[in-house]
Amino acid sequence: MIWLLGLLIGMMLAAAIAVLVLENHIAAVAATSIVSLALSVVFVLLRAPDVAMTEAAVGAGLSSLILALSLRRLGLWQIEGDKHPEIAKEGVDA
Amino acid sequence: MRNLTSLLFAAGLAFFLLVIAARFDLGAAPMLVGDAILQEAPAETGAANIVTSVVLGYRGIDTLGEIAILFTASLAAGLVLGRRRPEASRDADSGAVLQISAQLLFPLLLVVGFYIILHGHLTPGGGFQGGVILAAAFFVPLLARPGTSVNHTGLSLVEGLAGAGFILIGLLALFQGKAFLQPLLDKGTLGMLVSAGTLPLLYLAVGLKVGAELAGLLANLADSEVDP
Amino acid sequence: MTLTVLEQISAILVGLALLLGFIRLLLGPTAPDRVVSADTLSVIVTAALVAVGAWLGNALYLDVALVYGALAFVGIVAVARAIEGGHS
Amino acid sequence: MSDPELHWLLYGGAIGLIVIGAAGIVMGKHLFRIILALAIAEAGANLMLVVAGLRPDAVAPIITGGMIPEQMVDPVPQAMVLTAIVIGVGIQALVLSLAIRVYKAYGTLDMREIRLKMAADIDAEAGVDDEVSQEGPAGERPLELPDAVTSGGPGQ
Repeated sequence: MIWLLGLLIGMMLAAAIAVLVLENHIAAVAATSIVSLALSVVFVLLRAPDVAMTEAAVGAGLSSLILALSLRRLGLWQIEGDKHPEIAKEGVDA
Repeated sequence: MRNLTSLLFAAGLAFFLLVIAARFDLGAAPMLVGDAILQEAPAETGAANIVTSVVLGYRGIDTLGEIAILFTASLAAGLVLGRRRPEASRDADSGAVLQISAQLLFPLLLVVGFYIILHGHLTPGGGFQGGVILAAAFFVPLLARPGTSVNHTGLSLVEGLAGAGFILIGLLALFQGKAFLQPLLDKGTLGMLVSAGTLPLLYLAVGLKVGAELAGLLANLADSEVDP
Repeated sequence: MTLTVLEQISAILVGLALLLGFIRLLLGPTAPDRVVSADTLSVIVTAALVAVGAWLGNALYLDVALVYGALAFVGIVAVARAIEGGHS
Repeated sequence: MSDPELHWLLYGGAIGLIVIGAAGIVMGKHLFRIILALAIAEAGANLMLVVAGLRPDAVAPIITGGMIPEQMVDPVPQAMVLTAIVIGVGIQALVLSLAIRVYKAYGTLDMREIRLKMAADIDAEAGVDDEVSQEGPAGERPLELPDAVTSGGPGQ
């Protein structure tokens, strides 16, 4: 069982690094939802179904909704890179 | 230079947290409060879900503060975002698939949300999770047809009445000579739907309030002109 | 906990599916690839939550899967709408 | 009882999330990424709290079938984390709407550009008055601040 937990935690950390490294903002939002997805399964394995349900509802549903809506509002939804070329080159990667 | 100090900060934080983690053995922490609550909660509140009895029974006033924080955040977000101009362009409607699936999904999400809220004292779930689902249910049609108008007055009414109901239930206990937000009514049998006194009513109020707040927040965020 | 052979097979399958979907998330050259892989992962995780409920022998965990399945769809649809926004 | 492998796996995951999120907040240059990093750090803190209340061979704190199990997980951290997650999403919405406001005012979310434009704004304000103005925090700063900001800023 511990290997599934290890796989999930590894996924979580890799997705968290991907959030900071990926250039496209929508891809970063998808990676954020992956972090909370893995986290909710970890919470279930840690015998905390209440917390897992909150994390699933908030992290997978509401947070993605809010982030996607504000990306739309900000006009940062471009498929390729960022809106401003000079930021796309150096500003996005943290 | 700046990156170096940042990395140094991150390394220091990691070291600090690792020292904390090394001192805690897994499961060896003395859970004095937790053990006392686990022993007393089923008899004292009648809720099968002990997390619910902690959230609403032992820490009810904390939950009141929490919904106040959520209310303030959604109010401030609405104030900062402002209203859209009526002549601003809207997004186009989505395709037929999303419109039809939104119609199918709306009653389903509504039922799931109320199920989660009303069974908060028996199974995992409760007002916050169910409220999020209710907000999503009311937002899905708006996602399919961005032109749909939102009844902000109705949302404010539901939100205000739910918040007032929560405080009213708390005050009723005060009038009977008990502590604020102390559970009232009959405890019932453990594990039945009608049990645990006023806890399901409190969770219903929390769920309606959270749902209305988040639906208003999402509508504010979506119903605005897209910047060029 | 000790698992039966069938449960172990299901655990391995779930882990493999998670791993493969996650590799696509990391590799995917464009943003739509990554969003689709996130959607796939959410379906896999719904199945994984049901499987965990079966391993632990407790029907309570099915509620988590229900909520997750209902809301992951809404979140992914919102992200998809955000991608499509520029072309309408 | 104590299982060092499990212990370091769980605490390592939580600490990793917190440190990645904190590094993203400190080193991030785009405001949207800083907000995402804040969400990650929050998730790590939540995981650490839940792990602190874990007993490896206990069941969830929910009574099923009318009988009370002898070993249950500590419910108090779980209730706290439940509260924290819900407040976190409220804070996230508030911060995002503030970011939208910043984008409207300055036309960019890059922290370095925002800092330069803010310095330029302060400069313009100060240049008109030619003395320390009485209003707001901008007025209380010395007049040579914009130079200091531009030279000490992200240029190097």
